[in-house]
Amino acid sequence: MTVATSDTPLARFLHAYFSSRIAVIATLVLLLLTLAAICAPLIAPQNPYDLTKLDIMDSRLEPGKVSSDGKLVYLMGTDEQGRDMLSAILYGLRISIAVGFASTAAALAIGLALGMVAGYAGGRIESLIMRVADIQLSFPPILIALVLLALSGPGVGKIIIALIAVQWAYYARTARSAALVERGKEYMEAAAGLGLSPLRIVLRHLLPNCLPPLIVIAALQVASAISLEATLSFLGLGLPVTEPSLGLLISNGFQYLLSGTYWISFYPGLALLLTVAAINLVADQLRDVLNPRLQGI
Amino acid sequence: MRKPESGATYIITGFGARAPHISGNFMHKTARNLRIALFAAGLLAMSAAAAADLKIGLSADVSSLDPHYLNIAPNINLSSHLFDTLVLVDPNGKLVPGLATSWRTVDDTTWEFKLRRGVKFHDGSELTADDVLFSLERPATLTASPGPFTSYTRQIVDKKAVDPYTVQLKTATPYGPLPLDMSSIFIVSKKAAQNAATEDFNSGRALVGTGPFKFASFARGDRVVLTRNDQYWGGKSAWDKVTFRIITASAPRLAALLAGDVDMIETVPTADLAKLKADAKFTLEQKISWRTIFWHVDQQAHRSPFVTDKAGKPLDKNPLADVRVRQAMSKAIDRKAMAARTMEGLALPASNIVSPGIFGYNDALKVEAYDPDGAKKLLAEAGYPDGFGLTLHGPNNRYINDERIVQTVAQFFSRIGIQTKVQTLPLSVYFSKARAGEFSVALLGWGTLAGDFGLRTLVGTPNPDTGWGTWNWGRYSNPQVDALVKSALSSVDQVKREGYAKQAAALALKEEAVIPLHHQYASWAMRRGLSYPGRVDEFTFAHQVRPQ
Amino acid sequence: MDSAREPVLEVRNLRTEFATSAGVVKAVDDVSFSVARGQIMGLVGESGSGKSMTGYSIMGLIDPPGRVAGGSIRLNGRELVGLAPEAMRQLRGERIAMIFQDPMMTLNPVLRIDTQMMEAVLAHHAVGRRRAREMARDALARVGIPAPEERLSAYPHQFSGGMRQRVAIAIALLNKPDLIICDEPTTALDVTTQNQILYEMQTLCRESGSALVWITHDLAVVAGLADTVAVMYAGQLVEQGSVRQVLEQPRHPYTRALIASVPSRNPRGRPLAQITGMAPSALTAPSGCRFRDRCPRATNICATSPPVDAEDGHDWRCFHPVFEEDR
Amino acid sequence: MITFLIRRLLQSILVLLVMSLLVFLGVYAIGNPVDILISPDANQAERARIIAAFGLDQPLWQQYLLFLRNAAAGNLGRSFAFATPALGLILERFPATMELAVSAMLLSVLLGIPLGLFAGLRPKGLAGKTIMTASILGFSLPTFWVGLMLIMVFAVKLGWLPSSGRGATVNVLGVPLSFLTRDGLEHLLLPAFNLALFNIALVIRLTRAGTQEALQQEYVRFARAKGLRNGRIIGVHVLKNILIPIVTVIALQFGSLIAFAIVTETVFAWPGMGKLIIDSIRVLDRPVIVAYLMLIVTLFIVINLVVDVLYSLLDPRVRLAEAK
Repeated sequence: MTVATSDTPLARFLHAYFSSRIAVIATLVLLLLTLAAICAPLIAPQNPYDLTKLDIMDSRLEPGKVSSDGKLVYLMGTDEQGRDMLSAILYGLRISIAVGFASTAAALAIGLALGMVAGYAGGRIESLIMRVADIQLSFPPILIALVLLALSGPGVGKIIIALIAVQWAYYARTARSAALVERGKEYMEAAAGLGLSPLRIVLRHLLPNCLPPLIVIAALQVASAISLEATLSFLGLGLPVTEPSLGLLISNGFQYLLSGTYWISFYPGLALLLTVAAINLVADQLRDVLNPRLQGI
Repeated sequence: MRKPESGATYIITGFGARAPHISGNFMHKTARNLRIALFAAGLLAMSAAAAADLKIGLSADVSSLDPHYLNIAPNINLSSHLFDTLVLVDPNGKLVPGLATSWRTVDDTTWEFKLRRGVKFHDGSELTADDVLFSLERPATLTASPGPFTSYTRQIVDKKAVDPYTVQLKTATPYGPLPLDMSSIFIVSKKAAQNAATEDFNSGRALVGTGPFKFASFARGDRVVLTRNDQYWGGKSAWDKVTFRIITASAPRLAALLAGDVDMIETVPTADLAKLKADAKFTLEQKISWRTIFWHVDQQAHRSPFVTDKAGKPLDKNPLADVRVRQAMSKAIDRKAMAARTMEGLALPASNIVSPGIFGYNDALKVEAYDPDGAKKLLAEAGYPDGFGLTLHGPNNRYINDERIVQTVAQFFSRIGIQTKVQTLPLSVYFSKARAGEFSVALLGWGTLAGDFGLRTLVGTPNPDTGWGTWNWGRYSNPQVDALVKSALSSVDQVKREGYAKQAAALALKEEAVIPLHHQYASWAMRRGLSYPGRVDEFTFAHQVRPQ
Repeated sequence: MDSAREPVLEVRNLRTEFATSAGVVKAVDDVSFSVARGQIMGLVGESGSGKSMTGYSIMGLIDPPGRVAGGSIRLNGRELVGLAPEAMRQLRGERIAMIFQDPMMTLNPVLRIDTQMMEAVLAHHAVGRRRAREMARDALARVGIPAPEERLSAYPHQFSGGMRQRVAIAIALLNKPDLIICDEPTTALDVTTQNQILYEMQTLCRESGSALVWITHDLAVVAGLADTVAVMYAGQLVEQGSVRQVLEQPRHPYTRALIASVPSRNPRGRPLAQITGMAPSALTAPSGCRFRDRCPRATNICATSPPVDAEDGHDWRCFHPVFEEDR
Repeated sequence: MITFLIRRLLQSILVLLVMSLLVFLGVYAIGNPVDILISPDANQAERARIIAAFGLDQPLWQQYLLFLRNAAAGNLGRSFAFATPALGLILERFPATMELAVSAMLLSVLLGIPLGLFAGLRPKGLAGKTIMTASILGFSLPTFWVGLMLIMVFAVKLGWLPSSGRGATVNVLGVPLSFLTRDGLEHLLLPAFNLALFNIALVIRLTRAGTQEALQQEYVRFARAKGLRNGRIIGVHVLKNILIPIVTVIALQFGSLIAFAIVTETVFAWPGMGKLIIDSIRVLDRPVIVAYLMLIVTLFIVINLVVDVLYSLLDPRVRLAEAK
């Protein structure tokens, strides 16, 4: 990388980050997928949500077949509604990535705020927040999401809420322990001694020091949020059918797998796999670079 | 197996007088089939001992072995192997003699059932009128049941045993469908069941019936094992041992068949029909089911919850209340394309609310032809030349491809300018909301063996006092239809009864009280060498599976 | 150097290199010295000077991306460079032992002391477990651990720091090695314990006749303990000789600066002498004389590699050595 | 120690209360179980009678209080759909799920630790990198999809293993276990592997990270300086140290295995609790849902305790702290 010679922390980070070829590839794949997801309405051959564009007579066409009106080649085939799979995957990717990132971002914000408050304030507030977080962390995410969704019914908003509920405690705990470490340090006392407001101390001093581990966890959580959403959709508790995410596309095509109509499930599966694997690899590299001592998953 | 008595006795079937001697025919045919079956079974038994074992993959879980506890298909399916009913239903949905060899009306409100003589329970005791009376009383005692069988006994106001082989049942008003009701109540042994709780049935202790199989073991959620009842009055089954495996997910169920773990499965995923048809190792059986899939359409005049203008603003007037709009919607649906593509052949376009061959089917009604231009014209006439906005609701995973049906219909509606959205919900949410009238257009599937029954429940004016219209989500109401259905139900003459039912159906469907889509096909797949007649009621009965 | 006695360890032109993304780093560059039986050599230098790497090179514990790139290490005349891994393993712990800096870290926290001691015996000798345990107990007794039998079944965290280092020493002594390399074994301990251990080590070595390489940054330790001393700077030996020669007549400006920075040598009231600049790593050291950026005596010539001068077993690597008259 | 236990207990009871309240509110908000279970031919009067029979006509708070009173007496109610005590229903299926989860845990340890160790020892080698990439895949593949692939390949295409269900069981102390028969083992293999997949990946990564860290430790260097053979260094010094975090994580993951069994049981038609709970949610069988969650919470409390005990068994430093 060209930045190797300069010596700002960012340059050092970038250099270290891009020293692994797998990380470079994963980052590129992720960027590409994200770009494709963002630009889905522009690049997709069909708007898969516009019912007037679908034709039931084009259902379950193999990849490469031409639509009955002759205007479109279905590069990845069609599903049982005659929906172009390529378009459906692009739009599905959009939803999956949006759900993954939105829920993670929101959970990060909530968890960070609560964790910092806990770490900074201490006392009863701390023990209340952390007790709730601990209890929640002792339950597997899928169980919590399952119960919440079963009780609230399906929908994009609801699945995002469920995913936030599943994630926030991780960030809260990490943020708190980082805050605790920082709180003990001298500059914090100095900052307090200078009469800086607590908010300012938190924002200017605590936050930057909490961030690296949180970024790594967040990256991993985006991946797990996406696959959790897919699993919930498979169990019939996820998103509505008309605006399918990748997980729902796979589960729609699930029953076609044995009959040889593989493409309905296979291509979305591949897209999901690529997305989740790319995010995981990026997260992996981030962890190695940002904090070599952060162990575990 | 005696010939029915002549004279005042007439044999009642779903088709009434159209097949007056069906019982005799049935006997004859059954006997021949049984001989063939026994012969084949003998051959197979010689070649391989395991051949007399049958493993069947079921699509739904058996929740209780108590035959009177919960009125749901999987439980009834299983109980049908262990128990008999007074009146049996043949594969085509016709009523045939079961534990009762014949039945007749003594007067307008009294029915008499003659019991089959010499029928033995699994414990060796003989069936008598006492057991029948006990069995008819038992459903009402199971107060903990959320889905009791009391619907089939509530018409009976009095019952008595004339002699050990004759039972008389009295109804408050003339009631034609009583024999049909009697096809739903399993006859249990009074001795075994009178002090038994539901748990005793689940453990097998109280499971003493007269059916073709005896209970062997039950692993909840996994399998039920039955062994042959050699004393069965209807002839021995071809199978020594029958194992029902419960595999609710469709792909794994099919995989179990392909892998040879089961010999036969029910409810074949539509996706795999073509492949199975082409595979010489398997045989596919399809049968038009009694289940009709249709739309309930909100017909209240005021604002409907999911009807909007094209911008999404609620409409004050409900366009769906206008019969022209409902006709337009019906014309917009290409039922043939949907049957071929969405259902992959597992559907027959529908014009009735009951399947062809079922009592009360009106073949004068024709399937609405696909006519998008006509539909647009009708919409314009009704004052909606640009259509409106609508959300369709449907369950997911209740009926064959239900979620896809909703989407496909949304496609069709979109093409005539109705801007259509789709929401499918799990059953747990769906039924409650639908019942509360929270949908504008909602998908329902209904199976019944009598058209007047269906009409009463689906399009009869809802009234808690009479018990009508319990599933009339669209709140359609036409006093004429109500009157005709009422006449049908109170006709003990089955010809007259069917006549009224057909008239009522014609009237209701002309007004698009509901918009019928199709009758679904039930399907079974089995390894080569087995045959199954296919049942209109979708049940999977091991004793009707034959080695070829 | 005492040539009268047969050297146990003889290191000649040792070069140890590390391949890093920024190029090859010479952690040990052209180092030669020898230690005789019963002799104690102090290897002195700042951290990063390569003294520990020298120790690891001798032990054959240099891991990729590092490697011994050249030179010779002879133990009792036997060449260790290029020795097969299994042969080297058999020597480690048996003929050469090593003791590390932090006694808190060297013992495995989840294994009992007896396990950790007995395995060191069993790895080299075909003796029974009972015998190995006896040997372990004796070794503990020898380093002055009370109630050795009971302490054998304890876990490391049940010992104090000093005790743990004694255990490590006992392990090193178990097989009566010819050479013990001590990598700052007392740095992490408090002064009293440090002195006790120094004294004991000296005694034990004299008794057993083992040669000792004592790696340290602390000249005071060397002064009290060692026979000879070698001073390392940025991967190279800059000066070596007997303790007396090097400490009293340091020739290399670095050695001199080092001595001047030891507190006890400074007359009261005078500020401590400091070496200007940062201690370089082998990576950042300049070419030529590696000390030249920080050396008050440096001239242009120092940009070329300085020669090694020797006088009476005392040698140094400098263009401008310090002699008495310069002081 | 005792205050610790009491506090845990109080905490658990609070969790149970909150959980059950949530379920009550949720089920109440979703709909009426009677609407799903009721016979299609039932009329309004029958419907009202059934609703009354289940007590569903009473205000929610009264229903909840009644539940609490019964629960305090050990009665978690009867399943609406099955007509049997809800707890018994769940316990009936408990062994099947436990068997699946325990097998999956064993598989993940038996496969994950050696692979992770290997990757940790040779991080730069091709095999090590392959293992790590594969472990990323293990994280990323959707469980349900892999399950069907396994069925397709091993049951349908190759015909080596049965496609679904549980094999023959043998009663051991009244508990039906299937892994003791050949048939049972064959049925167990695919679902257990499917369920284990994620955890295999997890153990691989934990082990590798732990190995790499342990290899940097002074005690490993010291062990090498003692002239120990590599096998002993890795098998004893490294392994024993990394086992502590692995065992902790794996034990905590056990709860997650039981939860994820819901997916595997659906795909493989495994007659465990997971399938039951999904079906119960579908028909709003509130007593079963509540009882399931109660059992799960209790199970997790036990798991957490077991983890603490295991931790102190493995790490002598903790043991001492406890003894004091």
